[in-house]
Amino acid sequence: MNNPPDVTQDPKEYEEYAHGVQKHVRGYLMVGALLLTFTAVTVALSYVDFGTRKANIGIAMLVATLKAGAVAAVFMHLAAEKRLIYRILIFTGFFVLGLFWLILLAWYDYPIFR
Amino acid sequence: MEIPYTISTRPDTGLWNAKIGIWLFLASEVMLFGALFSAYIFLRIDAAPGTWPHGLLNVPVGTGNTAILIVSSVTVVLAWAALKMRRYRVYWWYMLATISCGVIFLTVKLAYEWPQKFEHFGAYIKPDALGKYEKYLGNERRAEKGMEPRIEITGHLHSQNAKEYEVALDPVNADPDNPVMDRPHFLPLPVTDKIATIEKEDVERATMFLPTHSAYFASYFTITGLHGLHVLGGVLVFIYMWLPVSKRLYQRNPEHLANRVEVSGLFWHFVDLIWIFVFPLFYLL
Amino acid sequence: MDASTSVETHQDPHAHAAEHEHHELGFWRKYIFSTDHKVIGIQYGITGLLFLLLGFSLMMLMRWQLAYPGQALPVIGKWLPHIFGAGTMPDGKMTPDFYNSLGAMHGTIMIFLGVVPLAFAAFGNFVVPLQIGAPDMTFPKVNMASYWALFVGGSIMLTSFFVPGGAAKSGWTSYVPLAAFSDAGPGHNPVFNGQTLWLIGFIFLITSSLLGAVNFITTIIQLRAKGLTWMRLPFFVWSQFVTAFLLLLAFPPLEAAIIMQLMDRVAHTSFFLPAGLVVNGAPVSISGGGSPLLWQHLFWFLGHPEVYVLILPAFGIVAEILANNSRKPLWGYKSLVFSVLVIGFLSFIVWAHHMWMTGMGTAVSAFFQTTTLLISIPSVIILSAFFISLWGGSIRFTVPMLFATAFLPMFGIGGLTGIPLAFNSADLYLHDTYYVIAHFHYIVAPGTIFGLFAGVYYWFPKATGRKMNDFWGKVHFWPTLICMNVIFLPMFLQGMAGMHRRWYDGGQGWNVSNEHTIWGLTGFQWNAPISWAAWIMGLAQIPFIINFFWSIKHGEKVNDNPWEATTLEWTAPSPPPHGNFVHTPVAYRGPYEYSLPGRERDYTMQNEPVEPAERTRRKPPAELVPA
Amino acid sequence: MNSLALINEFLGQPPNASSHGYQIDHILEFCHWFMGALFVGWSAFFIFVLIRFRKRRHPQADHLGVRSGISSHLEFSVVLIEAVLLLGFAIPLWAKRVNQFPPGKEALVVHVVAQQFSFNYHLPGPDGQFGRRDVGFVSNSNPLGLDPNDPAGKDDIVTTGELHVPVNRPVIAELSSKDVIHDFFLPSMRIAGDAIPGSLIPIWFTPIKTGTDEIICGQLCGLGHYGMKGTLVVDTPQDFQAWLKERTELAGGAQGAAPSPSPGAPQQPQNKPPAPAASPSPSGE
Ligand code: HEA
Ligand code: HEA
Ligand code: CUA
Ligand SMILES: [Cu+2]
Repeated sequence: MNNPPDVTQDPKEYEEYAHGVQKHVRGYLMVGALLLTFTAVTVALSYVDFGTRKANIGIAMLVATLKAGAVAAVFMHLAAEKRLIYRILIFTGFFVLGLFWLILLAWYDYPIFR
Repeated sequence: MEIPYTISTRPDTGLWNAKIGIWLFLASEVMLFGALFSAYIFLRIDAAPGTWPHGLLNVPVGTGNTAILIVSSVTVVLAWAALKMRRYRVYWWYMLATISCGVIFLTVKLAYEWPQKFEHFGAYIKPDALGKYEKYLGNERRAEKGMEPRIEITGHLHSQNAKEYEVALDPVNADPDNPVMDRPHFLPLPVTDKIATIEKEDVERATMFLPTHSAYFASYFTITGLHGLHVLGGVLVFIYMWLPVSKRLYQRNPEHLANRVEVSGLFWHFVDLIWIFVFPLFYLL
Repeated sequence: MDASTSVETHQDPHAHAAEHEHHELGFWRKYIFSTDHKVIGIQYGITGLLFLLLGFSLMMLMRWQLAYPGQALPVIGKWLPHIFGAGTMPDGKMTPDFYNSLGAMHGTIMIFLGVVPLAFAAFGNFVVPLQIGAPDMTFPKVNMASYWALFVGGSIMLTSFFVPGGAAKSGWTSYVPLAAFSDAGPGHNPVFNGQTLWLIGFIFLITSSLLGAVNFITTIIQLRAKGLTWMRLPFFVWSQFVTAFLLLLAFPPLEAAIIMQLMDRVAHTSFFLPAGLVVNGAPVSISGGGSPLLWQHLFWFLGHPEVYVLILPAFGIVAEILANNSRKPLWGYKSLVFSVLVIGFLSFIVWAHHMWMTGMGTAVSAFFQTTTLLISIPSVIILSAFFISLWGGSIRFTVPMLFATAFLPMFGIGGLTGIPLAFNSADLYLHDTYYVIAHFHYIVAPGTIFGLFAGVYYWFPKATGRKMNDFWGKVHFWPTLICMNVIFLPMFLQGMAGMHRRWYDGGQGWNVSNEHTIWGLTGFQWNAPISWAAWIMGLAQIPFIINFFWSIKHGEKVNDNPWEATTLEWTAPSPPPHGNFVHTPVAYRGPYEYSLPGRERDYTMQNEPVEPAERTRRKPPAELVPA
Repeated sequence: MNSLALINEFLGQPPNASSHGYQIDHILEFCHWFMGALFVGWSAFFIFVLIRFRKRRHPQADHLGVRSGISSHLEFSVVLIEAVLLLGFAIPLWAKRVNQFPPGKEALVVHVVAQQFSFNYHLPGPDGQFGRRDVGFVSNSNPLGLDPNDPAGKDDIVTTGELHVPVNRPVIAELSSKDVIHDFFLPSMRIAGDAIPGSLIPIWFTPIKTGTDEIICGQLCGLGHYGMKGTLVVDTPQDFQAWLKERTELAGGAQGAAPSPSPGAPQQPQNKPPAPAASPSPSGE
């Protein structure tokens, strides 16, 4: 539904379409509530000590990723997008990860120590 | 001459122009913030023991701001949905709500959070003087528990003379051996009235909580500043789409306005999405 | 063919609005703040050419210092201090700081203000929409904004020459900590100093490129004419498409780095500065904790894709001209397209080959050596395809073709000499010597610049309706070709002798090179012939500049398709009106249908419908199909 | 010298004087022969085509052109040659450079500390132990910040300008920098490495010929970069011992931790560029 039918000025068809939009609205509200809950969860989790700081970071990032995923999938309609957009994003994702991962590799792959 | 596919979709891609444009732009934004976050992570894993501050930000305020951004994301999709259903008034109100959220977010950030940092003071103690300030640092206990040493004393700068700083201590330094302070979220706790005297001779570097303070605050101010600029940009665009001109466009071609709102909404969600990572990274960990 | 022209109008209820919006625009809207892609293209073009000239002029100054270090520059040496400030050339003698400024700004201007605006933005703007049969770019206002962002960025860069202390002087790479300390500290304005202005200017240039890239990609995806499928796109469009992606995704990390360096300078953070620095015998008071290598990674993450930004458009231009002037299709179109995509992809993961000397371990260097060598393969394929395309042609040596043919071996030399650099153990010896300078100048100067000259001569009739003069074109070409080689070939020798780049004294104070001769001259002595060639080449540009401006008004008038080319831009009037095409074009065939057997003319344009008889004839006879 | 090597000589490369250098030269030679072959082959083809298929000679172009698959063979051989060079030579050679350092006892270890615009060398002295260094101690007479309280540093040798090494013994140089990035390049040893502040980068080589060579700074480091040179003297073991002894005596005799080995002020960067009127200090401050 993110890409609406080509605008026809036919009011009847539009009525139907608007009805479809109406149905999504509840979904948006629910996702919004979910995001708020998750925010609270992240804060709460940060007070819990999971042993190492790494574990805490990992868990917090996991929750953040879930939240970001929800925003992207629902609010940004990525759950049902055209293939072209996915392609652009896949390459982008690949390159950011490449940027990060290769620097990381170079960072630690030093002779003896740095 | 009119450019094709500004409103309708091109059959073989199924998309209109601005939709592709905004996603390409967001792709570049992903690279921009991706690089900044990468830099943050590298600086962090490289930080010398004790130089990476923890828990210096105001968590309740940060949480509130996060909630505000999330709400604004919801209102902006609702605004768009209202347009799709051709309810301009409803759209107008949701837009107003979105704009207000953005403005509140910025106000909290610029008028409260940042200035609060600027007032805070920290003094890094020279390695060989650490023992002298053990009662504020609690390093013996920390060493036992295998934690990084504390090398900084923070609080409000009460007064200073040529030789000494007088600092109204933060709770961490006032009560350093309290286990609660091992994972401090202390800024909501007010500065204590316990005053410490620190000799300037023992201080390696003393600064307010400015970008100069540490790699942490440098990243904090840079990333939240850049994020703030994005919020500001979004708010300005939304204001434009909320002003009476939008009504005229709506009357001419409602779908055109809906497309514009969708595109700027995508940008807004992205800004929200960035914040979702900024918040735990800087405030909580 | 009119029947099928309305590609999209039938589904757009507002298309009829197009006509009545077409009113006359005033001078400012028409030529200065224009949203017409052709005007913007020309604005970019003029800006780019002027900056190329400026970049070259800076280099001609430097070449004096390299050839005759410490000697006063004759004649203009006396004036320059009045232009650039008293400290730059006291008594006509260049100071080391000024030399470094010139070097850094030569690199920056040539790449980001010369070649990118010209190769990517100007040709991309002017030619791409025409070649894909579009009325304009998808976002005309964004297009205008992107030009003006470049203009602001360029102006800031220029301004930086005139602030106290002079322009940025830490190389075009601006390696930290050097860049962080230069022009900083007491006595320097926190903002109006060379390095800070360089950074701020850069942010505008990046903005410009990003906006341009978004626009180009969307335009190529959305506004291709009916029937113009991906595999029917002229190769030039492909190269611009990939280039746009490179800019879009590689520039932001540099932008991040620039913001961080700006913070380091203005807000005194230390993103790139480790603790414990001692400058001039005094410890530096900063928080530390930063990493100089982080800057290099982020810089080269752009830096390497950027060099392909410099070369891919030139590939595209050369491809068009080769096909046109050899009167036959490009050989291996599909593998060309594939190669250019592979180059685009790989160029993101080779960057650390600029950092071999930073203490890299085996695993990482093995990875980057492998990717660097892999990326040379598509280049080899592209170049081979170009060479092979010529076989069996009927080659006309027009001026664009002269530049395009010269491009091939020149790029070949530059590309081939990239190979020893790609092996880190060989680069160990060659790193930062003149060998590297020669390597990349062979690619960007007689390579890209020749491609650009070729493009200017080739599309000039489309933009103006007139042709540039042939004779003066040749007078431009031959001395330029010869001088380029006299300039850059000896640099390989200097590099092999171990002479380093960015040496203010040109190696005069380096004893080893002064004892060791190559082909009769010491490394340092080679500087003088090189410099003379550079100055002669400067003179050789005068015919071009005059020809260029003279031909706008007085060149030979030509028809809409003077080169008898096949692609869609030649179906539009010259110069094309607002909206470009009289009839919205439709493509029925591939881009290079030259010398189709059984046709009267030796070229068949993309918008000529396929005749039924042709369908059967198109298949090559069985005996011609390779086994 | 085999005949292959002629190409490098022809191109002006000065002779090698280290044990691994010939391998590096080999890679260069192979590359140059390979490039030369491709260049000559393609150029011949190119010139032939330009003459044979010029318009006057060949007025009607052939639509199809070349139909053989010869170019794929060519491309394949390029891949093959590059693969051989990479896997067979370049990677193993690099692995040896960075992973197989000679044991510290066997090798001469020297710390190279670069600064604008000279290289400082720090040798451990007779006890074989490096003294601690800290920026806090940096002063005019102590350019490297040697800790005066560290007994290991008492006999250390700190010098600048000339570096002496014995022939036929591996040398490990640990590179670092006080201010900006420099590059320690020994042309005749076919070895180089960046000197980066905040990191320590080791390189190693074994000189096989006595003699002197110039040391070059290979990374733009400011206005005096072009003059940042030093001298490497490869001595016979006897001469080297004599040099060491002389330096050690100087070190013992000098006040404080930092010896002043060379007459005159050692902290003065050698080859200091003539200070231009416009910018009085070397770092451009
Ligand atoms: C447009 C610009 C451009 C292009 C296309 C390239 C292409 C390549 N570059 Fe280059 N490079 C630069 C611009 C470019 N480079 C710049 C500007 C620098 C210096 C930056 C700085 O430090 O300031 C640099 C530096 C540089 C280095 C770092 C050197 C150092 O600092 O020590 C390396 C190392 O691997 C390298 C490698 C390569 C390789 C392997 C290719 C390959 O892609 C090349 C592939 C091409 C071929 C293999 C040619 C094939 C041709 C034939 C087969 C036909 C031959 C026929 C005839 C000659 C008739 N380059
Ligand atoms: C696109 C990039 C590009 C281009 C085209 C050039 C072109 C040239 N470059 Fe440059 N160069 C660099 C990028 C480029 N360079 C970079 C990145 C560096 C490294 C900087 C650093 O160390 O940080 C460098 C460094 C560099 C050095 C080393 C300096 C040093 O290390 O100390 C030298 C030395 O000779 C040099 C020379 C030249 C010469 C003679 C040309 C000539 O080929 C110039 C030819 C130019 C023209 C022929 C201009 C034609 C234009 C016109 C005639 C305009 C007409 C105008 C109108 C019609 C309006 N360059
Ligand atoms: Cu030190 Cu250049
Ligand atoms: Cu590269």
